Amino acid sequence: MLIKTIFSGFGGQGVLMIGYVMAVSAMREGMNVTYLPAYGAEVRGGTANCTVSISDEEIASPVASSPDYVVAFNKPSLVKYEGHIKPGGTLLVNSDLVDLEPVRDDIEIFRIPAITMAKELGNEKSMNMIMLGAYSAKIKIISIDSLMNGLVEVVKAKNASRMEINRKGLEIGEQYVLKGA
Amino acid sequence: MGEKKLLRGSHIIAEAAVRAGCRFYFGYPITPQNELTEYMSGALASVPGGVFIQSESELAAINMVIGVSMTGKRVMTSSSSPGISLKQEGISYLAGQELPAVIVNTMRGGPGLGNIAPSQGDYFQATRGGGHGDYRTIVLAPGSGQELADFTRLAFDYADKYRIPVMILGDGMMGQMMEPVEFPDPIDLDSLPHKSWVLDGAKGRESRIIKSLILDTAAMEEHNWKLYRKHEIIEREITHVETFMIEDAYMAIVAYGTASRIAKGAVKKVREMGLKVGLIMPKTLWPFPKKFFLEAGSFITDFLVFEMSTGQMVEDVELALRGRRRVHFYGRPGGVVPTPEEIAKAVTTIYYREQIDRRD
Amino acid sequence: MADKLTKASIRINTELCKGCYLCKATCPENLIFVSGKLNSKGYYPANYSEEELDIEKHACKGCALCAIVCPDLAIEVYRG
Amino acid sequence: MKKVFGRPKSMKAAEFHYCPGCGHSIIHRLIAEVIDELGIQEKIIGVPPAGCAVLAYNYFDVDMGEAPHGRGAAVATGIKRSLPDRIVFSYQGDGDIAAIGTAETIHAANRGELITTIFVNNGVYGMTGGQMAPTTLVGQDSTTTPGGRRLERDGFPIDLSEMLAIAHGSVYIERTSVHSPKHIIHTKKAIKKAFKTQIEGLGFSLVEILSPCPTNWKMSPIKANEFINSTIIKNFPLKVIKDEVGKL
Repeated sequence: MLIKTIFSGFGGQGVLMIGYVMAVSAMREGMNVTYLPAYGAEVRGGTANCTVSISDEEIASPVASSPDYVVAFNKPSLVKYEGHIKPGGTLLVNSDLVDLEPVRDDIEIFRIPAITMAKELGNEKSMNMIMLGAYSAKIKIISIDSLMNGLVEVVKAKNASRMEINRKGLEIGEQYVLKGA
Repeated sequence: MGEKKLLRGSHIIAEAAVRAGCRFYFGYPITPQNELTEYMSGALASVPGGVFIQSESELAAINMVIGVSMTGKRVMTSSSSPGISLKQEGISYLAGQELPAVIVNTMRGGPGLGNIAPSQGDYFQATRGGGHGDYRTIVLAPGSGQELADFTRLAFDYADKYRIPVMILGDGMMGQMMEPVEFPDPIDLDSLPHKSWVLDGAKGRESRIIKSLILDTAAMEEHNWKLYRKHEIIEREITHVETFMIEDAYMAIVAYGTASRIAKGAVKKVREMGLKVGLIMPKTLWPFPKKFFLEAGSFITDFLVFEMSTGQMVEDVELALRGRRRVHFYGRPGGVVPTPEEIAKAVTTIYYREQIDRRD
Repeated sequence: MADKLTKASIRINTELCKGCYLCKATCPENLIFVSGKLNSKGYYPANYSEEELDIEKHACKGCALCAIVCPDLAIEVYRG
Repeated sequence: MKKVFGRPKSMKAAEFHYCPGCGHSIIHRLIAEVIDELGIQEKIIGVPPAGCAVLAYNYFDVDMGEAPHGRGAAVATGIKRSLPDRIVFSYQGDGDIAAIGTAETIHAANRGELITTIFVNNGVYGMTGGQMAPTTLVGQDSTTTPGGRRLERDGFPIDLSEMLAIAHGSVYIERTSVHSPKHIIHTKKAIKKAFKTQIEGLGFSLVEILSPCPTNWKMSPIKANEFINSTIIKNFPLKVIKDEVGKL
């Protein structure tokens, strides 16, 4: 098993953070992981992306030239990575910000109105949690509880009500995919 | 060993350095290794006796390293390719003065300002001394997060043991990638071997001089021979190489650092196709594991050197094999990180072209 | 006899002298002269000798100016 | 009779390699006398430069660690940061400190490194054979300014000490000379004050010392000293450039 995922969006959307949470959670589950943030001018220019590899074997290259999953938070991310996804792979799109239709017909596509859902939850910032929840529902190897543990480790958050919102975000994201949106 | 942590390479080196007893760090920001400098600024502020200076230049940093090293304390600096070029003056002095120090080079694309993408273009500079004069530095080439931690500890030990500068040669990928790591426990500073040569004020003893100026030609020659003899001992004692699936291999990819990870992916792919290909990963680039290659050459007929450069380590492989075996090369310079598929393709092409399968 | 009259004296290590003669130019009593004999370095060193001088007139006061300006630490000064 | 002037304890018995009339060895002696008077021979570490004084470590009977050309302030910084209770000084010529090592020097001063720099200004690159220094006077001959330093080609002599005085971390900076007994005696006082500034932990201290180079100036030692008196001190006035010792 080797799953390569690119999380992509713009700075401030919490893209790098959910990639990191995913990697830490998988590590705690005993899996091999690598986390490779895009680096340099791109980061500073406003777009942000990272590549997370998860495997039960040693991971060779941390780069994903043809990822199994792409989680696209905005339009430029879709444009940039749609073509790279492995045939049969999966694309998760934040449909509130991406008005463009994906063109691939050999991949599975999920449109998640993450901002609308986050607003309903009462915190627009938990949009990334909703996307992460949706993604984990697809890859099926990390539970919400594991992700929550990973999140606590990463953000070192003590604020219980804040963490409750994050958990809800993960859950409604997961449910949205499981219900077959 | 503590619990596993997910850290980026630059942070792993920094944390491992502090745990190895490094209390002095001097550096000048340069991408893609700024996270190392940043980490040290915080880490050294929180350990007793920790000193961090963001120096005015790479030159200043390496010379501050010289100053601390003269007093016998463990000290480190880090930079990326253009900055390492600036440090070469000081590295040459460290070698001439026989001072221990650890220098991290997170290689980027070059020459000149190049780019900030991962590259392996500084192999020659690192393994041939790099600065002026007839010397070598120990060059370690970690290929994973765990190796970054382990080799950083080793780097300080080797530097002290042989009184020589040690370079950790990584690249932007190794520096940025996060991987799980388990750190060794911090060493007890008091447990480090006593250094009999340090400058600390000539109290109750003769005054000492640490220098590399030796005007007398006979003495200069002897000093160089002394360094040479030291290099010989190091070549005997610390050469390190790792392998993957070479036991039955007819062909081997040779790669270090980031390239070796990618190569491993390629080996797995071509093995699925039934090709008898293995992987040789030199972990010390100087001393280069020459003897190992001679031995491997007894059963491997073809060596494909894969580097993120136009071909530098390939010369060491050729030298080690002394023309007895075919040495091929595949490289991508300028910060392009090839994929395992690409390497697998290169392997396959050579494998069939040279009819390696039919050798029996 | 000389001890009685001399309150101070200097000793020049003529082997250390490189013949800059700053001492000779500095001595307020003109007590330093250029030796006619080369030292092993090949300089005519500055020298000071009580026998060759009229001690009564030119006694060294031990001001040490010669030693202060000597770049080669060739001059020692004695008093008392 | 009692010896009242002789070789300082902190100097080895070695003969100086310097040319006749050179100021370096006088300055070496002054530093050694100050080391003796302050009783810090077992606590001091010196950093010699590249240049004529490169062999300074052969003369001082104290721990000495060689710096690459111009990097004295950085090497001294490393030593001092490692051993804060020791006294650290760098000994640097004009080319060393005011050309190739300007950056290291200014930043060490600006950080207020607790080191003392002895800056020997003789207006010429002595060891390499008499080329222009950053402090060579306009009109002054050197092997790379035949016919004299020309402003339009070579620019102005640099007032490094004045520049260093602007740095917030510098505390005591004085320019002195060794061309006469009076000035030599004063120079020693300045060196002593600079070391004390360091010992008291006040900040960066530096003494710039105008020093004769009869060989490269192509003058007799006596004429060289006269040249300092008549000409150089007009361009590099002898004065306390910065003194905040009393204010701290």
